[in-house]
Amino acid sequence: MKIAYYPGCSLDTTGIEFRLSTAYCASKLNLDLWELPGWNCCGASSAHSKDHLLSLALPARNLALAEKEGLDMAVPCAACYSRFKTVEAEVRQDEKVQQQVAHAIDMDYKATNNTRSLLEVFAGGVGLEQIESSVTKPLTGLKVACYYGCYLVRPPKLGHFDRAEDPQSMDNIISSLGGTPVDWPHKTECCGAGMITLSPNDGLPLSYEILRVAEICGAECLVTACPMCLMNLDLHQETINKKLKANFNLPVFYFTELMALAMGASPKEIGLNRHFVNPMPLVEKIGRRETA
Amino acid sequence: METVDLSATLSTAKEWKEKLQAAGIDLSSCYQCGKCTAGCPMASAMDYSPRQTVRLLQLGMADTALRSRTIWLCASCETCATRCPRDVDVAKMMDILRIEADRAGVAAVPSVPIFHKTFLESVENHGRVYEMELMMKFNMRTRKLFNNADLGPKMMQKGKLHFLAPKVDDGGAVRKIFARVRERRDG
Amino acid sequence: MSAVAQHPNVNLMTYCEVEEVSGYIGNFDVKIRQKAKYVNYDLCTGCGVCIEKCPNKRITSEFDEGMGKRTAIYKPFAQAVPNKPIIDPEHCRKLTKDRCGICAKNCPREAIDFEDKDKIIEDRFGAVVVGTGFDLWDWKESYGEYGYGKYPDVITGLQFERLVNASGPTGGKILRPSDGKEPKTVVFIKCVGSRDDTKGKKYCSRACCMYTAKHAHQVLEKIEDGQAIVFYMDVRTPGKAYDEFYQRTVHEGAQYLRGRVSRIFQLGDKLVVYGEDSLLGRQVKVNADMVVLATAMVPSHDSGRVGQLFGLSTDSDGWFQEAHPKLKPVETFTGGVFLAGTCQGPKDIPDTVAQASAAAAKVAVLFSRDEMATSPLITGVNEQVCSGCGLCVSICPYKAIELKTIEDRARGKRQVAAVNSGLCQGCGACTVACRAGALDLKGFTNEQILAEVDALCL
Amino acid sequence: MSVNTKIVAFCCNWCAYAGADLAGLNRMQYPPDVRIIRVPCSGRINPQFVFKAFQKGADGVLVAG
Repeated sequence: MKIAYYPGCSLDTTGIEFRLSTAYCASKLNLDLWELPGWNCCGASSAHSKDHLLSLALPARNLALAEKEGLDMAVPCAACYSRFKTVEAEVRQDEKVQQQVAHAIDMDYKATNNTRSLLEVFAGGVGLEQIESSVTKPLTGLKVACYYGCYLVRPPKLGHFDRAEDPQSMDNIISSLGGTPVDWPHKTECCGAGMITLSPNDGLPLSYEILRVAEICGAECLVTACPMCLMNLDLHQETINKKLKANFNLPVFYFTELMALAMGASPKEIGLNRHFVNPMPLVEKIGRRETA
Repeated sequence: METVDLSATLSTAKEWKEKLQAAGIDLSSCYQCGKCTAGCPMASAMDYSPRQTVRLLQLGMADTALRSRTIWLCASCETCATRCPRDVDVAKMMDILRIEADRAGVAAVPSVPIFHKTFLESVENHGRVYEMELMMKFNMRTRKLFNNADLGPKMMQKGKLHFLAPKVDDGGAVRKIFARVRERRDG
Repeated sequence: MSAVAQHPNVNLMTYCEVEEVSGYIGNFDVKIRQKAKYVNYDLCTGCGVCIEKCPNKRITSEFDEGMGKRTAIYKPFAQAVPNKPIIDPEHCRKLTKDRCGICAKNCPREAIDFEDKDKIIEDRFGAVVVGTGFDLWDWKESYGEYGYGKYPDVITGLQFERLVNASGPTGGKILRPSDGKEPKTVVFIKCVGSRDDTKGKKYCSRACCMYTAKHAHQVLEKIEDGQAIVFYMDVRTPGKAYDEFYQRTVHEGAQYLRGRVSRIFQLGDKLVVYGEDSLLGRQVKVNADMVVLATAMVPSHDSGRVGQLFGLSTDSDGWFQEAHPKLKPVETFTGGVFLAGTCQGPKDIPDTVAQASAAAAKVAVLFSRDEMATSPLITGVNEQVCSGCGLCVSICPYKAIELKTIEDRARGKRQVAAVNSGLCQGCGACTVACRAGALDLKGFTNEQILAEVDALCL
Repeated sequence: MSVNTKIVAFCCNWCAYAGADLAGLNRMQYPPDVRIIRVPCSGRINPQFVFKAFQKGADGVLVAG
């Protein structure tokens, strides 16, 4: 299966583990990820707060490059994915928008290809059966709170791959890795996004709430598909503990990291050492459970 | 509390109704049920709830909406738009208000538009975000030099922040996109 | 109901389905399937021994909205008319596996008949009143923000109704389905699926404001230290003494909050409800023990089939269309077929009774005369011109035209079209098909319509 | 639309005409160019009615049912 691949800016910096583990999983699952040459930033949450056309044109250039090759596009970062989906929908809906976008990027773009979240590519395209059969070190007994965040499923009118409330695809992947997804209510609550940096007093309580509820529901760790969410929950967990008088110690993974681990990757080669909340004690615990 | 003089605001109401209609948002659809506010993760920090912000526009009190903190505290999580029983895209409305407030220079939380501006400068210059530059420039512009200063070294240690700018081989395509968008907006 | 069953002029046929309808006003030939009850009602006294003895006691009760259990031989509900049991053939072990038969052994009247079969009853009726009622909209499919139905203590108004009913699964005590404990804080949410363009129905379901007020009152009355919190968008109480009742509930202590709830989730044994008090302009949060949803009314699940049988048209939401929204509220476009109750649109009990009474009166008027006055605007035949080709016979959708033999001096015996004035609906399709120009529609003659065209094109 | 155009609309009594009637009840407007002829059923419309309308100068004929 060949698909165009748009890593997005974060996967070279704050989300480097996402890139490494994605590459590992793709090779194990015979997924041919063709990284777009010369891809550019999707504009993130800044472009749509500054100029509507700019927020469409930046992602559209990447989509047009993939369309030229006749390929769908796999996007790991949930935030980028949401920007791509928005352009896709607006261009399909309105010919005028299509023309404006085409003019801005100086390329034809008709949205004949589809943006697919990497989560969807694994859960729906590659399929759970193949994932299950590639598992060599099952995550036996690992209790995982699957955290989808906002952008993988909202707003539903963009035609997402999973339902807008209580989505299931990541839970299904964790189950097929031998882990136990916990049933918890905050799968799609907002982590605070950029507000954690821009207005910490208002943003931090949001991530706090997600960590709190995950812990109450018996999770040993969280798993996500969004570099922004991961940064908020992982990097800022220490700040949350300090400022909001908590004592969380919940490792936060990308779903691809857990996939890679279960498929036999060494923690280091997929970048597990780069997390701020040290996941190694938990990872070692899984190993012990498995042999026990 | 100040009395609202509706005879002065209702013409603005019509103007905004049309403006938002062009973006696919029908202000008249909103029956003020408050489901947007009920689910908004940032509502407690806002000066006007999302529902009240729609109401301000329905009544033509656009100036109040543009000067609100609300539009800058919105995290764009789309919970409102997802659950609205009347299909009013409140999140998109917030975008439009932010753009408009920024252009009018009335942003109540200036650090947010400064961040967006700095972010996009970085994208325009490098094709992708250059986070080191973004953080330093942003701190300089908001005059909080040591904001999040502890995070930089922490991230660098983990190999998550680079000194050098990203290299993108796009043949200047991104710069041209910015230029064409600017041209269209200004001319 | 029992008064109806006792009435000498009423033949009550329960557990039946209409299979086929033909004929027309005054002469409907109806084929009715009497489903097998496996109990001989002539012998059965309704003593209930069979129900007590039936070993299969764990079947989900439909009448208790899934919150109670019933046996395989059962009465649908406590005051059912006739108050006699039937056997559910899907769950009866005798019927499915040819084992058991305990009910038959214990019946003092030997009324159990496992050989019973469906019967087809054919009869002729003069008029039909359709009263197929409503179902509740399935909120579980679309309202993920309220948990897609995975929280047992988020229930519908109808389920709450069973809980407070003395003959319900809890004997009238308000208890949580999850753990059987009495809830202290009960949240009511109105307009779930109603007035919701995106996920539900555009219309107002009309009955919910009042029954929610009643339920809130019952919480305050039956639960010591109970709290009733009602989230509403508008309180609509247009009936006689309705607003007074709502005010009474408020005075008793029900908290009414204006705002739609965005989300419900379970944390521990509490249901966390997020809403807005839009009058205050503040987000509100409630830790509730039970949540009751006033879900939208939708047409009964098989109303489409019933509509087809009787040639009824429906509106965009599937409710049966009355012949005129103001002037013919109980009539349909099919002569002799009338509407009563919620099959025509959401309404509460007094409105249903009023409409049903109107429908009954319409039928009584129809039956009060020996001859029916019908519309005179039907097809007439010019027998002199009719060639007897019979094209009109096959084209008539109402089977109103036959060929009859006439004899005249000039041409002797021959066949011509004859129109049954009771069947002809005056559509005029035959007039277009008639090559000889022998058929014309009274009131809409070719000449008249052409004159209209002339006049309008001036 | 110019008020000089003439459109003859043949409306079935049970649907299109009832719809037009309902539009009236709801205070909705339609252009005066449309001139409605009520027929008991769209099956009642003889092709000669349509020809006649065109012959008499109608710019369009609408058969609705």
